[in-house]
Amino acid sequence: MSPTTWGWLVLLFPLLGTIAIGLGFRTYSRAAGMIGTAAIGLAFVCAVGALISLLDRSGAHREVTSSLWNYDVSSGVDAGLQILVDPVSVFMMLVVTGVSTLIHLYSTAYMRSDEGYSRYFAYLNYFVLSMLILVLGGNFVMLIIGWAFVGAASYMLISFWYRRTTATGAGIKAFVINVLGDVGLVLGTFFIFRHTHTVSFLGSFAAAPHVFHTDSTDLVAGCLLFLVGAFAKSAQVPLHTWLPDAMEGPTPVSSLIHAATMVTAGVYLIVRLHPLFQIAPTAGEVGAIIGCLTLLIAGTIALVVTDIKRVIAYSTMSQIGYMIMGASAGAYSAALFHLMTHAFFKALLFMAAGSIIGAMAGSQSLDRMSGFRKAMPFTFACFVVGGLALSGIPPFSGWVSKDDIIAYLNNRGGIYEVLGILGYIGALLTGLYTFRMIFRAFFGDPSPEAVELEHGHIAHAEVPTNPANGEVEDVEVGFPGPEHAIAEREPAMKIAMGLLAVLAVIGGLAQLPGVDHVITGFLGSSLADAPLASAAHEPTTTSAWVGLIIGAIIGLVGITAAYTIYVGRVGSAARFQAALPWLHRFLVNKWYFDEAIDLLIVRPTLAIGRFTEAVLERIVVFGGVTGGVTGVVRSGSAAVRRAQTGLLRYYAAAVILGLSAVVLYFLISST
Amino acid sequence: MALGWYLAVSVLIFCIGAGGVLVRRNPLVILLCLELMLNAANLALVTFARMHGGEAGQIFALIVMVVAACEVTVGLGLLVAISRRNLPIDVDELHELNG
Amino acid sequence: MTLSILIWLPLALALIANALPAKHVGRAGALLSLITVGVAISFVARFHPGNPALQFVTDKVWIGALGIHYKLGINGLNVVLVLLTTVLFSVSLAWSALREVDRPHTYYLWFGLAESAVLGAFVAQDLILFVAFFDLMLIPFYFLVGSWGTGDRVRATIKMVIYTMVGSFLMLAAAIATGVIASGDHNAAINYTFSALRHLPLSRTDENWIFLAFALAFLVKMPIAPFHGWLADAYKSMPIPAVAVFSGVVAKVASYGFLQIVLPLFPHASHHYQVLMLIIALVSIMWGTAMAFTTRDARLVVAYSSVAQMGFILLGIFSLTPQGGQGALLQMLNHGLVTAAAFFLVAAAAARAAGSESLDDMGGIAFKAPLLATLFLIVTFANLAMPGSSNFIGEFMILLGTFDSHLAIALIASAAVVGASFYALRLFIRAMHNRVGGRVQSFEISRSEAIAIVPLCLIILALAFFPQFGLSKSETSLKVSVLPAAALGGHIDMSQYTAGGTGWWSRPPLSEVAYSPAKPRRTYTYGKTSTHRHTVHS
Amino acid sequence: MSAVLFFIAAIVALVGAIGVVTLRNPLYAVLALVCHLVALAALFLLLRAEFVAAAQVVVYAGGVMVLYVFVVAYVGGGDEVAAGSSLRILGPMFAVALAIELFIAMLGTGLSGIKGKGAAYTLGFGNPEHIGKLFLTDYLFAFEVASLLLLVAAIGAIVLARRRRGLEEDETDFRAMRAAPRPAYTGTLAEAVGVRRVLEQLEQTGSATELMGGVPQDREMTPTVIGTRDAKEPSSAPGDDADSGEGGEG
Repeated sequence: MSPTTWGWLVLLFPLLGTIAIGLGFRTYSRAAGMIGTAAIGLAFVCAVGALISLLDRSGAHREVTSSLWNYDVSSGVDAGLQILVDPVSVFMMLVVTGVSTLIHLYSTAYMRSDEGYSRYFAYLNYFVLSMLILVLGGNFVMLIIGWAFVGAASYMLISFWYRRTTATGAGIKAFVINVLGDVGLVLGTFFIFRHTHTVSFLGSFAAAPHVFHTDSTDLVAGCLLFLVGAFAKSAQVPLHTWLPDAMEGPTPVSSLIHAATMVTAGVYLIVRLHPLFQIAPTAGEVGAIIGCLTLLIAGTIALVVTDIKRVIAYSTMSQIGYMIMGASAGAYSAALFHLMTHAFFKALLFMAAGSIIGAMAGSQSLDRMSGFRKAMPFTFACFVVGGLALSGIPPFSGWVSKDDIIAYLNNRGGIYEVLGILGYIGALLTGLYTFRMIFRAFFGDPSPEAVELEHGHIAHAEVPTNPANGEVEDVEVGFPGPEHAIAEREPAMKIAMGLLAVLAVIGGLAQLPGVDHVITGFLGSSLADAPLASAAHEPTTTSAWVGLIIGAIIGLVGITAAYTIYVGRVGSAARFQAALPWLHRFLVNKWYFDEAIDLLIVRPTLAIGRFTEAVLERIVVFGGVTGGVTGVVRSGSAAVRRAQTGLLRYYAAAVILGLSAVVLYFLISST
Repeated sequence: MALGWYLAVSVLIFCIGAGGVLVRRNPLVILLCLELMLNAANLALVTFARMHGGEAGQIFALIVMVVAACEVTVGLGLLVAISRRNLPIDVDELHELNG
Repeated sequence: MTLSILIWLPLALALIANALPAKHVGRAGALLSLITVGVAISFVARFHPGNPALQFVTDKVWIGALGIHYKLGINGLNVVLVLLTTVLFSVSLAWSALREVDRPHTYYLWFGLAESAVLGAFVAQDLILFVAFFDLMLIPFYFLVGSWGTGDRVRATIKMVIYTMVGSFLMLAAAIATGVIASGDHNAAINYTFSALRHLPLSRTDENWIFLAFALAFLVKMPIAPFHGWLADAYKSMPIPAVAVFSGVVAKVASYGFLQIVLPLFPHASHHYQVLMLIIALVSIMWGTAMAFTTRDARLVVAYSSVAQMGFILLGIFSLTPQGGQGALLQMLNHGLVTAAAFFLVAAAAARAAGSESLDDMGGIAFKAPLLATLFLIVTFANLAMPGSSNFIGEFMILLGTFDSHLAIALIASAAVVGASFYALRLFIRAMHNRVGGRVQSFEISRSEAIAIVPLCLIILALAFFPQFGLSKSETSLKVSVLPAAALGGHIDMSQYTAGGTGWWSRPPLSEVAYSPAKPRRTYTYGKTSTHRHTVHS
Repeated sequence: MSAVLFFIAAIVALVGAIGVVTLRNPLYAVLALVCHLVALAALFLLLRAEFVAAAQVVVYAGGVMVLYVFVVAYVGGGDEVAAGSSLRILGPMFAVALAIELFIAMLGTGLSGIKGKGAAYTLGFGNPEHIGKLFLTDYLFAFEVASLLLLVAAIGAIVLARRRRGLEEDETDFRAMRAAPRPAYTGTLAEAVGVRRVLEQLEQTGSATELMGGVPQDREMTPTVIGTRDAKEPSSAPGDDADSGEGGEG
């Protein structure tokens, strides 16, 4: 079969899964999980099929488009319901479907006792469908559609436990910020379409160098707007505030959407549009700088957050910062490579976190966790593997991929060299906060829950409460049901986490500098025409290895620091806090981003809204415009009405007056 | 006798009737005053008929009489209906139709 | 089958239904209205999109002395709207049919008359005939609000009628003036048919004031801020089926009038006042959004959101570009469907919140009514024009057109899209999610609700997969009606319609990539690969 | 001779007319009208309109006046109180003004005919034969219409004056309506125009309402554009949102 046929099949199965679960949610209670998992599994198989059929082809023949029907074809716009299958999209398909399958599997156990079991899987399948539309879309319109669909799916899943006001609030926050990103994409598309007169990717890419000068205004404006979209989706500063709140969603959702797939869409976007970014270096630099800022800010915040899921969320932000930085600089294959490995170990970390949260009966606070090492050996192992990969310790996957990016930056020189060095600082932070988390959760004397678990039964809160604000959970729609699932007891969870752990270990071997370059080789054809991706800019093997070694050392330094602070000299963390209270407050308040946005955007908007309602609407419209018109008519009719006394004789008098007036007129006119 | 005199008489009668309509409040009397006005018109019509020596005016007068008769019947019917309902026989009291 | 049958059928059917006893008149009316839908579908099916000329023309001299014709016809501009009208009316009748209406005979008679009037206004091809139908539309709603409304219905009715009538009278005057002046200037026989008037252009000054009169009438009817004073009271006190069709199609007649009448007949004035109209549209968008933010009444949220949507439609129309016009037309269709569905859903939610339409009394309905919540969610996403919904394509085209003509305005307007996402979701969450409201008794969607909501949602979903349905029909005739005005503005780059030598591929590569401060500049040409890509692409 | 007759007749007619207007007792007014009519008949005779004069005496003074007398007898319209309204003074002034105008018009008219005694007398002018011929030839249509009108008027009078069954019961209602008149402006254009709001009316007519046992209440709630029916059922009264979702349907 041709790659596009596979591509359509990949889209078909999640769609069918969504519909099947959505329509039949009453009939089958538990089968929903099976159906969902099967659908995504089949999608993965088809993605592999696409890969194989693509490998048969060579060079530019690896870019195939196929269009089902005209979607928006009129007056110049040419958007079909079109997919583009090329190495990049196939790569993303594989990552998305692969990780999704495992997380579906994990969820079948994790969400078992939740009231909204079927709903959950319908949403999850819908999300996978959206993500696949995003990566497969063959033109800007399809891309935007996928872009918004994942936003909607993430909204639905964030506010999955919709009786929590915190959840609904987080959901609407995430959705609105993502819509901002959609608008950015749309406007960017306009800027490009204005010159290329086509919305199809291949057409615009081919046209771009003919219609745009390097750094021509419209092009840069378009690319910057695309970057706005990317930042909103990938939680880059200053549009990142939704991601930590998004942890309101079920943990598997955080693992799938807010770590592995959706939030990395920004990276995919930049890589997908690289022919445009190639000739807009300014936009590229902006993207790289923002990415660098994000990875540092997120890293610092992650040092002080006590909610385990949020720590991982901030680490996600900072890792995506690396990818954005790399992609904007031109390290496309490296960025995608890191995207893949990150998907593995970050999903793994979230799954492990979910397992701990299960053991903690829903509580997510690091302050209350400790000493789970013995109670949950498997979870511990997975967590450590993920942590090591995350902090870039050889031979784990993160080590290779992250340092690929940094090496490229240093090689690129100029401002990028600075960014590269800052990247190393970020790596230090990574090691620090990751293992702070691990040491606090797994080391030290066991917490009551851990002890209870060691005695063989999972702790249950007498009253389930919302970990965010402590309010009592709703009985119908609440934290994943009365039963808490942990990896040690759920084979499904175990399988998923185990597989991911293996991938997190070996994933990096896909391309060791000088040894092999599977990813680069595969993606090569679609990046062939990108000068920045040409061999001239790939770091030499030696420089790459130097980078790898530096990275490894820095990662180890971070871990040792964490060990000394949290295990070696217990309480030193408190001492730091006492020493630098302002810094601590600053970081705990997340650099006051939420407050700033609230002050600058939210309050003014609402104020304007209230002003409109109170003043403009009441006074101007009802009073002035409408009141004026209707008022004139009313007062006029009221005046006429007063003449209608109902007194017969007055009417008669009026008649006679009229008569005499007529006579008078004729008298005067006759003379 | 010059026909002008007849017209003068009709004018006077008409105005007397008009004044009556305006002054009196008893609907019955108002009907009577309307009769006066109609008759004034009749007189004028007949006078002009005489002036031109054609009967059209007289025919007209007769038709007016018919109309007057109709008006009287209906008006008096209303009057009876009013008195049936013990409403006041006074046009100033009967102003249900006020706006 | 002539169009006269189509437009008078609803009234006739209503009369037939009136022959039945009060118990059955509702269901009979609803069932019979399906016939109208069928007729409309047959017209849409037999419509040739490629043909810019009027189709299914009926042209009879109505009042010979005044040169008024009874001329009906369908072109790309009204074909879809006719279908929309019949569908929405059937749905509303179905909604009413499963409820107890008092004085059903008159109620359904008014509905029949309303449908006939709206259809007439859509297919009328004579200026005076259009005005006649335009005012006839008001009468049934006068009674529907007045007799079956709730709350302070008398004042609402009076306000609505007076306010819109003032506009209509201005329009009547303008319409007469158009015919008289046009025939006078060219000393031709007086004639009001659009086709004739197109060939009798007016002088600039006449165009300008006539344009203003028409514009005012239409803006009041749409309604567009700040002329929407009647909207809140009227929509609040209308019965739900009435408000659904009113904001669904009656308001569309006005926006349709801009495309069918104003742009082609007064191109100079349209171009002259373009910026003014665009700013009014922008104000309306912002205003509607801001109000929808703050109002605590579910029904008013939908009402004000439709003010904002109408602003977008106006924006598209007065971008004076084919894209904008196409977007506006598509958006009329989408918004008609979505807003009607939204009103029905609000009613459904209110029925569960002890009849209160205040957002404070609602909440937590979703758990016991998942189906209802899902439908609500679909409509919400469509209402905020989420990409993937047909509404998005509408707004996409509208913004694209505005972008081509007035970039700044397009940028500001697109900011409002974010606002839309907020108030739409706010409505959904406050109604369906969060803790259970105090007086809420939730239950799954009932048959009497589903009969109206489900069909609409199905149509919305279908359009989401194939928005081209709306676009392809209108493209040709729309270009004909927009081009005169657009040509003046020079907003149309003809090269994008003429495929051939003028494309990018005939130009040399422009970009010389300078990407690295550290390294010397290099030049990359895309010549080979680009042409190659092109062959692959096509 | 004719002049003498004219003046006698004219004076009698005028005196009768004045009597009609001035006499307090309706019965006397009727009698004054009778002699006014007779005098007028004389004038008609002087104008050579025999048939008209005859009709005047027979139909008017004979028939119609009898009807008047009967009605006066039935209604027993006693003396009316002196009208206090401004028309008491204005009315006569209007009348006089009109008279003056008309006199000016007559004197200043170009009609030479009124100076003379009229057209030459032709034999049988205005006698029944001629009139009858005209009625059945030239003026047949007017004649038929007039007769039809008479018929309609007769039936109308019967309908109006007929004593309805069950009238006695709602006589009380009518008396009540007069005792406590419906609150101002209700059921009229005034309310539609929104001059008075429902609440004000409630305050205004609070007293009348208790007295009335709530009859005007209904009417207050009843705006002109609404059929009175759903006004009586409180379900669709303002503020009751129970069925607002379904648009105020049962």
